[in-house]
Amino acid sequence: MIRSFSAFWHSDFGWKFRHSPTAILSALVTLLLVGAAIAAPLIAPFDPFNSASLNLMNGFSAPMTPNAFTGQVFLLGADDQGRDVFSTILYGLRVSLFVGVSAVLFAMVLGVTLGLIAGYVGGRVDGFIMRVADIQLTFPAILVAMLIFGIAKGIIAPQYRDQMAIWVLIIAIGLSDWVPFARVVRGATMVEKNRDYVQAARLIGRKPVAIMVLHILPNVLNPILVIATISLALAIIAEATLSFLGVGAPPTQPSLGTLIRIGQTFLFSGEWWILLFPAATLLALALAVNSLGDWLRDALNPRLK
Amino acid sequence: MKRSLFLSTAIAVLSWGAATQAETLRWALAGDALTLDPHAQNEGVTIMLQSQMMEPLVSRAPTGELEATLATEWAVKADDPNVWVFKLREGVTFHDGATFDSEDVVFSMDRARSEASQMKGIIASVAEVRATGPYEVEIVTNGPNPILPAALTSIMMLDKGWTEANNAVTVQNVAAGEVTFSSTNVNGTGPYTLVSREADARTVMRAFDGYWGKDTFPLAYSEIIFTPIQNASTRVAALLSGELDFIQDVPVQDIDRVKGTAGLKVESSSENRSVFFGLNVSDTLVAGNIDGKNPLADVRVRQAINMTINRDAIRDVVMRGQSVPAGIIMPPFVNGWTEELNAYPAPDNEAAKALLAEAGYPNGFPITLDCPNDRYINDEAICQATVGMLGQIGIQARLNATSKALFFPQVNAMETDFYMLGWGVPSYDSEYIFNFLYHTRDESYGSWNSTRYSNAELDAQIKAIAAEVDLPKRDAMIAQMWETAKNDLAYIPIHHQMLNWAMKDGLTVTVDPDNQARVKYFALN
Amino acid sequence: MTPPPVLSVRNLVVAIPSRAGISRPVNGISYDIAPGEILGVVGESGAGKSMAGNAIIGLLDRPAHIASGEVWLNGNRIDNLPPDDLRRIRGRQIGMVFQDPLTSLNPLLQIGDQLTETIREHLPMSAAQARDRAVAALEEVGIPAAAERLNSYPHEFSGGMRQRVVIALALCAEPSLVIADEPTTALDVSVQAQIIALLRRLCRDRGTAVMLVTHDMGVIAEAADRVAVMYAGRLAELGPVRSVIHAPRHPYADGLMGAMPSLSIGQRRLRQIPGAMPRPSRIPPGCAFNPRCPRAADKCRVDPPPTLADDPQGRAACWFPMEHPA
Amino acid sequence: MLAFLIRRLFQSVVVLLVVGAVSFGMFRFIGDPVNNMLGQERTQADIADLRERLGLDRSVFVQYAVFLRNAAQGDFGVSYRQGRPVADIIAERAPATLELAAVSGVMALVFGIGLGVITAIKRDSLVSSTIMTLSLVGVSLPTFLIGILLIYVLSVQLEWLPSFGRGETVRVGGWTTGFLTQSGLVALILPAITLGLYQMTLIMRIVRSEMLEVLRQDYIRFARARGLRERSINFRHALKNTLVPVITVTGLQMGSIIAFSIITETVFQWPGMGLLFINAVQFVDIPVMAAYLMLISVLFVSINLVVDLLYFAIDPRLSIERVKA
Repeated sequence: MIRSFSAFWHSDFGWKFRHSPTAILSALVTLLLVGAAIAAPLIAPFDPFNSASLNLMNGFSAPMTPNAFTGQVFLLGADDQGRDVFSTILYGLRVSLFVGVSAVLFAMVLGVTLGLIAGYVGGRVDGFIMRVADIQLTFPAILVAMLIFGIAKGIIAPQYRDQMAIWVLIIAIGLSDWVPFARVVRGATMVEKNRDYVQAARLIGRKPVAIMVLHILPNVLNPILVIATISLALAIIAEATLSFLGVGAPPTQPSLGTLIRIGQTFLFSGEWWILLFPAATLLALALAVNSLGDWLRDALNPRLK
Repeated sequence: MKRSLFLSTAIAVLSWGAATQAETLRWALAGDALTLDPHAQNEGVTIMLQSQMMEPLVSRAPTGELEATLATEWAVKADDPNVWVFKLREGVTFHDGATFDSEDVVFSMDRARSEASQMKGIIASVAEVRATGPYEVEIVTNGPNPILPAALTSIMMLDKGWTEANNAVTVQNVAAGEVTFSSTNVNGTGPYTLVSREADARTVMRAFDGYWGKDTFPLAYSEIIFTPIQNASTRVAALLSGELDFIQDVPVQDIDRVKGTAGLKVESSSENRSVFFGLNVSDTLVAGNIDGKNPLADVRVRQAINMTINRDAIRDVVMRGQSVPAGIIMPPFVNGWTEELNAYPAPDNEAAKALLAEAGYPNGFPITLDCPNDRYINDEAICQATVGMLGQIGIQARLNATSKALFFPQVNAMETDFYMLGWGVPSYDSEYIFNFLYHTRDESYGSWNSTRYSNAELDAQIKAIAAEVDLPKRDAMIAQMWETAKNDLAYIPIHHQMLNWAMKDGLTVTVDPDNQARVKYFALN
Repeated sequence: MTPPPVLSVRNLVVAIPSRAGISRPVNGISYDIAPGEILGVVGESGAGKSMAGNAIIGLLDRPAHIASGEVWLNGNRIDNLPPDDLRRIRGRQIGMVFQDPLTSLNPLLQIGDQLTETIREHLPMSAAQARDRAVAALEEVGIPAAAERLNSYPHEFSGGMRQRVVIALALCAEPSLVIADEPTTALDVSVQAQIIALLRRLCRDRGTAVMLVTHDMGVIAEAADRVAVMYAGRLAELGPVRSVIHAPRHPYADGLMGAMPSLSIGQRRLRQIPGAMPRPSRIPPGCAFNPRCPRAADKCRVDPPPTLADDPQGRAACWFPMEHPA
Repeated sequence: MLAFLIRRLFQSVVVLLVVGAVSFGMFRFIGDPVNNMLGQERTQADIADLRERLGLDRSVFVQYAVFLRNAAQGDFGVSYRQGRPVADIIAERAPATLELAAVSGVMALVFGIGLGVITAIKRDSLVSSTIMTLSLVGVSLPTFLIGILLIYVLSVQLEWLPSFGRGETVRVGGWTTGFLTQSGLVALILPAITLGLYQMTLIMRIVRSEMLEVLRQDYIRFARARGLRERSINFRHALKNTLVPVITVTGLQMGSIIAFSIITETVFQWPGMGLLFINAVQFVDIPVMAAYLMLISVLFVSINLVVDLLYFAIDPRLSIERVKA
């Protein structure tokens, strides 16, 4: 671990990283937020998911101001349900990041697999997969996600919906995001397919797929990493937008998007902290991940020195 | 002032709007009318918009009393308790100039009772409507109906000649894919005529010169521009920025902001609507029994839930003071309501836990609370708060908040054990509540009773009060029935909603408990 | 009396600052090219030949820049001109031909448009006049049915034909100097000779000076009048083609000639120069060639090599130039 | 070419049918319109009766078949909510959405390409990095929040711009336009910015990275070496070569603009098709939802087709064979 870090630090890539304030800053912010999300149960002063510990009377407490009824003080205030905003943000980050990362992983696995199949098999299968990709691209993520959400709501029994909502979100967002992965992998596969070693493997009767995967994946690792980073930011925003349309994470298990949806209703009434802090967190997260993705794309692209 | 030319033009446009507002009411709320056919939809906003342009025989004034409108007098016929006699107002003309008379009443009532009419349920007791003179009609009911006039407040009168000439005699039947002239055109007797209408966008109405009540009502506005704005923030923003004069549904959290804005004020009143939870009281839980039993079937469990809900906290925090905590699922205006009935228990988690333990659930049990998230004021937040409160006595509630489009079918299909519901009482009589919410569910009764509550004795009483003309006796029966209902706790009351209408200063408006704004009552000073 | 040179390069230094310090891919070169003369610039890749060409025409990519030295064109100094004046010189007075005709032409524009655009940029002509001139330029480079081909896109030509188009583009405003940067490297062997012949014919006819940058001594032998051998940013040897090929004085030039199969006639065996050219950032002290030089002495490892002028024959920058019996 | 077009059309029809089938499969999960269509006083018998009359008791496939049969004859049914022919309602709503989409699309395209070119040419300048950073902020906030914040600042606090609606519209033939009145134009500003901001950022970023790629190409160096002016090099030579990917992305973004108009129209109460759709979803107005989704699919499929055709117009190297491959 330490050695690979040191290898990274002293590599060419590491040098570029060290000399880019943007990269360092966004990496730091990302690490900080991811760390906070992972450690949420340890650092959050309250568990907002534990309904038994809530006191509605704490509702709308201003930041750092004792509540008029209970006298409790909240660092970033309390929301409409009396939940500590700081804690809900930590837990909301957890949900947002979990949804985002899982959705991107899902999209990645789906896209890489379909890309490999399309590139390797070619012909009608390729045509079919890429046609589906075209259609998928034309259909905006929001509509796809709404569609899947609608279907899932109907299929899943009401008593399981709040637990399933997160998974439905992951699938909905992931499913609308696989195409770039598939395109990159398909291109690489088509190049690799005609290489000698693949032909040779085929001649001696070995299944070349496994070998190809081993050869192709390292080649496309960089673009996949870049796509994944940018998709992550997109997925986090998409989740927030779906929450606004009322098809996101449930309010009892809020994501940053849900918190913003709830918070925006208090924009005019003066309880700015319910909107501002989650929105700032989302902005920081998306901004950091986005600029990291930007930087990665430039740094990993040898032609764009 | 360093505003650019462009911006000052924008300001000019806005202030130009302000210059004409002396006569124009710019009005917004979340929903829009579904149709202009008065008998095609029994829905609040639809009726409200129509009632600016059309009128019933009897209407309910903002103060709550019945008010003579197209009928000037009404009474049960001396020799037949099954017949009501209505004397009609003379000298009333429709917007196209036609005269209003008994022929139009018979026609309109028959139309409202026809197959495709959505109003037929309200006047189901009417057997026949007959003209006994040009300005007198008799309405025959199936058995005595003491509260018929109240039922007529949402039955608008159409001109027979106009309707026939435009092939609109049959009520628009949406199910059959019908489109009728009357769904987009209006010829009523009301104070305003239709100028233009784009559904969900903009409806413009202008004062009707030939209105009979010209000297009776303030009629401060010569023009109404009605714009539905669904998004609450946008609606409030439009009011705050001076683009609107009047909005009907101010989110509770924005009331102070509106009040604090110069030139704006908020008028509040209790609404004719109670919000409550329904519980599955049958032997089996939809989600599967717990230890072979349905805990909710045990009245002690229901009492525990009732006891743990902190209604005052919900009022103070979730509703920002804009609710009346309820001990009964009957709004305060309704015949049968008393202070005593509305008494609600002080929250007592210890007693609640004891009751749960007594019932055999010392550690609580899991349950799913189904809620709409776009129907009642802060519905989702109330449910969320309730989940928290139930958690304090060990009941592990999960929240399933969905849109009303998913929620109501689910409730109707009784695929829920624990759900939120709101109920308004247009007839202002307890019978309406018992009929729909407490009667055992069958083809025609108890159609909103998804609790599976069934009490044969109560069912018999419900049918009895519908026909009881001896009012003191009837009231006694109602009081006794509420006693039963309150003890059985099939429903757990939360609160009665409040209405908050925001408007510009200088506008004098009495908030209508049914949320039915009628511009003719609006006064400017 | 020789005519005044078209191009005069004096002590040209191109520097690239980087995190490792400043490297100088072109480090003090000087030469002249006379009208109608073809100067071959030869060397391994990385010797600085292309960089020198780019420096002359003013197309160095940042952060590379001319650190010192002078470039004179037709008696005017051009290395210190403002960008827009330099732009006016490009295409008009200096034409440039790139290595790969596949990528030198804008794929989305018809070649006629690319030609007329260049012509009208530099010459006061109407669209019709420019068109006629474009047709003439294409005919000159041997494109058949030139008038029709004006509307063709680059991808509709073969590789050799495209290079002809590129040459037509470089010459269409009649520059006095053409810098041809590896003009044949990307072409089929069969086409290479034609392109070289074409370039040579056109320049001879018009008296255009040519700086022919290549790593291919065969091309130099065929086309150039004089040759400059570059090594690690410096001129190792500069002289008439015949002399440099048959009697190289600099050991590097000698090695280079020995590595050319087409030239190793007679009893000389095909040789390879051991080692590799140092990167511009790792130039050894003394003579840059010393680690690879069979004749290197202590002096070569300490003192920078002498200038060409110091050589009795004025050709090689070497402390111990090779002597060839006449 | 013709064969290609026919193939594409055939594929498009298949897409449409699939979208239709998926939509119908979805409707039963969105809810049941009956509850919305009947008043509070409905009985269980009324519910059963209405379900039967609407054909909701039949299987999804039968409902879909009936819809297709009618749609093929140009009959999209009658809205459950408004009781008017769906075709009429959509025709009435389409201008609002199309005008908004067009304005924000043009805005996104013009500013996106312009800023993309600037940030690519002046790659390391302060202006360029400021624009890039701001653009990241633009894609890092959800659209709805940007809309609400714009309303809060520009309408409520400063009272400069209207917060909702289309302003005064003028009817030209069957088309209502907000372009001809001052209030109509002013009303367009905030929604168009909200809707176009994200697409603008996206186009800007793709133009920038494509420009950087193209500017390194030999033909750009060659163009420089021929002494062409920078402006001609940047816009005539470089920009044109970035257009294929830009058009691809832009085409796809047009689809997104239509989809995101659902959100923008909700926030700004813009009386277009997105608002219609949201209303339809809330009411379970199946005929409207079906027609909207079909229309959107037709639109998306046409955009795809137009994008393909534009490729040919822009890039002479493309042959039909290569596109098929």
